[in-house]
Amino acid sequence: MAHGTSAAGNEEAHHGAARYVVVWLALVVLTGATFVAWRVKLPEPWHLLVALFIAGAKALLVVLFFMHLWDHRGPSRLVLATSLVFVALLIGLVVADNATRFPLANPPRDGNYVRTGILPEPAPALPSLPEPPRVPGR
Amino acid sequence: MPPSPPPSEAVYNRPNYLTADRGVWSWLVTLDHKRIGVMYLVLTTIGFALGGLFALIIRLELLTPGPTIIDAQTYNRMFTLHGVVMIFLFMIPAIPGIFGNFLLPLMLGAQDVAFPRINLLTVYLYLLGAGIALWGMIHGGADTGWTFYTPYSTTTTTKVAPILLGAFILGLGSILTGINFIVTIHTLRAPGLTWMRLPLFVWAIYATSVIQVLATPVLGMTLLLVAIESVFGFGIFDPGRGGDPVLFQHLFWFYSHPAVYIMILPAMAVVSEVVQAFARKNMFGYKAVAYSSLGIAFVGFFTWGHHLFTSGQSAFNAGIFGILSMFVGLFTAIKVFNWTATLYKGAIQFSAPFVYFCGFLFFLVFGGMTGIALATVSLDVHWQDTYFVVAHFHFIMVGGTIMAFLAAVHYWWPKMFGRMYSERWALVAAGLIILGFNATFIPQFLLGNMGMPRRYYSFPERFWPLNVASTAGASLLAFGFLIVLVYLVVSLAWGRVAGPNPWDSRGYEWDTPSPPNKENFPGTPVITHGPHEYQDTEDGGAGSEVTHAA
Amino acid sequence: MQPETQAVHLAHHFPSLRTQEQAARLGMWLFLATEVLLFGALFTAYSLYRYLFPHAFEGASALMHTSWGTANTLVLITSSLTVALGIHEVSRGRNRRATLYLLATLAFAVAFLVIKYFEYSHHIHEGQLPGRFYSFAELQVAGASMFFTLYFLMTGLHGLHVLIGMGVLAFLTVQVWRGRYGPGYYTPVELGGLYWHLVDLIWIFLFPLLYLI
Amino acid sequence: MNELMRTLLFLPEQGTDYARSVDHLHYFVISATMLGSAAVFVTVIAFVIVYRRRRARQSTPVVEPKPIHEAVFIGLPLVLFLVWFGIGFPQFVALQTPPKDAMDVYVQGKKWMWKFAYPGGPSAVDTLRVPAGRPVRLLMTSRDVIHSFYVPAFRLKQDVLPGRYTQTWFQAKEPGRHQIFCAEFCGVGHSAMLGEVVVMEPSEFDAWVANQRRVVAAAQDSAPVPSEDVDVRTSLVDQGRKLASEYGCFKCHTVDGTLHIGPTWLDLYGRREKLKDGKWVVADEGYLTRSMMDPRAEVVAGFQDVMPTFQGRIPAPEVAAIVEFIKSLRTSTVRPEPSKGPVYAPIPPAK
Repeated sequence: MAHGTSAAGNEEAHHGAARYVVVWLALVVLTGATFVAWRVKLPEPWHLLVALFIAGAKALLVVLFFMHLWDHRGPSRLVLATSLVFVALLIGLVVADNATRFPLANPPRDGNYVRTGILPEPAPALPSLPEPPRVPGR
Repeated sequence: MPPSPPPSEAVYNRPNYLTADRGVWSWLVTLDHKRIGVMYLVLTTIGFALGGLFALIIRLELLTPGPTIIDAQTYNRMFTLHGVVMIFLFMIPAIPGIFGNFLLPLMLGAQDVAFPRINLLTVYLYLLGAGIALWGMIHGGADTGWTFYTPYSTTTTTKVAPILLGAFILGLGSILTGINFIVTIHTLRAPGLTWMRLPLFVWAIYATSVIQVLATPVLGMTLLLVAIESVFGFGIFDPGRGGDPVLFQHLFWFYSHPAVYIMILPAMAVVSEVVQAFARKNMFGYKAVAYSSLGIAFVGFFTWGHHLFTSGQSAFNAGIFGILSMFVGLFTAIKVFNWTATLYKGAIQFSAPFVYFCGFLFFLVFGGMTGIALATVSLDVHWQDTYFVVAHFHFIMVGGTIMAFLAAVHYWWPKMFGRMYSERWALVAAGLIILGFNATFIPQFLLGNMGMPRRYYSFPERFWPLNVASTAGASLLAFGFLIVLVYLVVSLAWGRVAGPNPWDSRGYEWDTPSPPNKENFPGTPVITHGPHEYQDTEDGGAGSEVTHAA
Repeated sequence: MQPETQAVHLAHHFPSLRTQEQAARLGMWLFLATEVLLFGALFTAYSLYRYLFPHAFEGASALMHTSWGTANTLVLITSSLTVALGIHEVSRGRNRRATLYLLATLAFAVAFLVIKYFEYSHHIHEGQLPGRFYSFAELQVAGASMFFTLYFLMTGLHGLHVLIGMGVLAFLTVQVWRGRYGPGYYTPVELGGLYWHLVDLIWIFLFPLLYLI
Repeated sequence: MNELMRTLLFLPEQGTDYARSVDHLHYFVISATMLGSAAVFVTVIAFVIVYRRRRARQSTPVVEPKPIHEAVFIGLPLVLFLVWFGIGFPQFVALQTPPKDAMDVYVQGKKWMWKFAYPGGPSAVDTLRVPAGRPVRLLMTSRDVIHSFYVPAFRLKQDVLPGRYTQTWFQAKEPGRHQIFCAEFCGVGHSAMLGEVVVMEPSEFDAWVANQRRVVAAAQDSAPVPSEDVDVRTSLVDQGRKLASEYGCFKCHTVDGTLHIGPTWLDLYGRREKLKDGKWVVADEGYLTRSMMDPRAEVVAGFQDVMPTFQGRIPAPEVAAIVEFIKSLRTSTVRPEPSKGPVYAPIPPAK
């Protein structure tokens, strides 16, 4: 009564083991590349973008070939894509909030409050930042 | 009142899933989704009673402006525990746990959910989480409110860690239920049951499960961070060490706003079935209602910022979150219009589930619109953290989810236990509940307008009369719930035998005897038509029978 | 596909073993999505505090042992390869070779934890600790302790997942060695592999963010 | 119309023009809500009566929606919601951006009290004096947990974050007194953290500020030892009383023997106290100082341990002053008048 046997299920059976080794080599090369990119100290924005781009490429390789998303279409891909979209959404909106916030609502950047247009010049002596609560000595 | 089917035709199906195997052990290790649904019914009802008790204590304390029955510290614990118990022990697990478990396989024509062992595990996770939270409550309990805002939650001297751990474990149970339902709906549909023939109950439970799976982990991590911060002092939320307390609010509400949709979507699932069954009509705009459930699930993730309008969040973010909150409100509006339009040209039987449906519809419209009003940013500045917000979410949670829960209990009671409840008492109780509900929460809207902040132990004189009215309403509401409990338990033994289909409904779940057998269907049912089609039921039309393949 | 393997493993409520496999795989992917979001919360905290304290994070990141971090990345990538080959062998029925691959994976996991142990002890010795315990003299910029709070939280949670992964793989290795799984039915091994690849995936993102900025 | 709707909805009076415009949006939204729910309710009642069930197994036609239905169901609410947002959001942006010429006031939320300080001027606890007709910008911070500065009459609310500054502004229309609430839960005294905004005539306000500054300057000249915060009286006991009120001790400890959140200070010095864990201890200087620095170590039986630690917040000389003040509280020498600590009672401006 059960229709269809399960052998046909894993259609990637006929792939050889070579595919995994090739993917592994690519990952090793990418790791080396990101290590070199780090030593070369690129200018500020590129430094992070290159590292993240290489990490993304490595992640894509692992997900597609090691985790067989290349062969199994359908809901699994949708699930992973949705979770990544929500993580990106959370990170984006949280950082956007602190980026566009009233400057003094963020912690003082490197030690002192950068005078911005918000405070009339010369800014009256701001009361010293109160000492917030130390967590009781537990 | 239309004549219900003659009693002689009704037969109490024996042996059924309740009597199939005897003994407590058979219940403790059951893998039968129907028994797990009944266990959730018992557990969440106890949780609801406990939460209700805390609510009554709060309302009694607010009877007079000054101290009335308890002191400030105990009052703070009471409203924290009211929030935690009601949300984590009743609102989130109730409808998916009881009716999702019981009805999903029946509606899909499957024998059981995809992972029965994980299903049983969620019951034990519920017990473990509830146990740890109760232990925390007995040993002093937290006084931080169910929102655990830092740095108060990390520097308070009361015991917050057990309640955080309890909520974490209950969240894990919620995730596993969500995974179970999504996989069941994807893989265990009966042959012929295409996505467009799925009952609307299944669509909304699917949307709820998506939220449960994708939102709860962030809450788990956030509660873990609060516990670590309060025990070790790593400083992740401690402003003294560079931490940002508003980050906690972002992470917390990223879960908690989708969580309010975890609470209302199952209610919408129940209502879609109840309105079709009692109006004996197909849903007006099946696609619109189905897709708006998914719409609520996905857009619901983009709108958490409307809880942070006055918390120091930037105006830029407030704009983004304000607009997106309008769209999520739109999906609810679409559903309300389609439910109302379903009654057009129907054949409405005005019994208890339908009364609860009317209550649900009105309170969802009024509560939902006040939600939209809150999302217009400037009004929220006045209403934030006042009793207006308390009234808004109680209109949606009590007026919406609990009304739908009662509609579901009454609608599927004959299917679950094979016996009818007494219709007269049900209508009396429904009236009391709707009256008590209005008397409790409409004064709170006005208190909010007057500017009474929430979580206030003592309040100025001018708020006194409205608080007395609200307390009176609360006791009426509690009395109404008590009556429901009494006549339902009584109906278990002395109720009239209901027979397989007392409402003569065309939902798939009614094609089984009531109470159903242990293995739901003899063979694998083949579905040949959509749910709730009543166009040819006159003079015994056979078109709607479900044929059973060999 | 021998009927008795199917009869033994097919749960009563699934129409066919293939549906049961698809269900198990979808269930596992949903669980992996929750893991992604669990770490997503920590990545959000990391992104926010890196935005708020850029100099502190650069200074603190310079204190990390990037060479050890790269070694750890290579270890985890290779362990991903060996677990993938292990599953491949099980699907061919060569259980003995599969056991060797899985044991190699466990060995790499232990190596990863050993390297982490040395890193942790060095940071603890230097006083580069989270929040209240931060006592590293050279770097006294606002937010420096925040970097180490995030470092210990993220790598600690990741280490916990490595331990869970080792437990799962150890159990699977024993089952494979006993011949419980063959070409007809090896879904549990595949799911164990998926979990291990996720642990590797998370480290692939942790490594640049903590070591390479 | 404005007054009618305002009383109908139980709204407090409108202290600022911003409050007035917000209320107008409020009336638009609430009337639309009432209309919408009434429409749905009437439609349902009508359908229930017209289409009630007449026969037991009555069949009903399949009614499918025409695209126009869905368009109206989606279009109407969407337009309405976006219009509301279009009105509401600019008001919020206006609230978040104070005008350049606004007068600054520093607000400090602290566990269960509000402290206001004018740049270079006087400071006060729980009463904020502002001139009518002039924009006032509040630069707010908190000493311990998140509080929220809420004035219902101005429809104004802004959370106060510890270790950070948040800002908001208002321009009161005419003189009056409006209550301040704390709207973010902050512990046992959350509902007691009330304050008052006193809106004065601009001229009257300027006179008050000038007067206050003169008093502070005079006190500075006469004080023998110039210390950064001026002590109007010199004796240690009075200084201790002033410091106790400043650190908010009187919020929990009474000085006249009545029971309150913390033990009373009357006759406390030298008394044998039974602790929570059953031990007995004599309340000497050592115990008083220890319980200020680490209150949770030796909690007196019958009291909750909710006292925050003052470790690193009170310098030693001030601790000694407070202890002296407690030692002075013996029944035989306590003055009969109610001993609520003197808050900065402003000297009435010379007419």
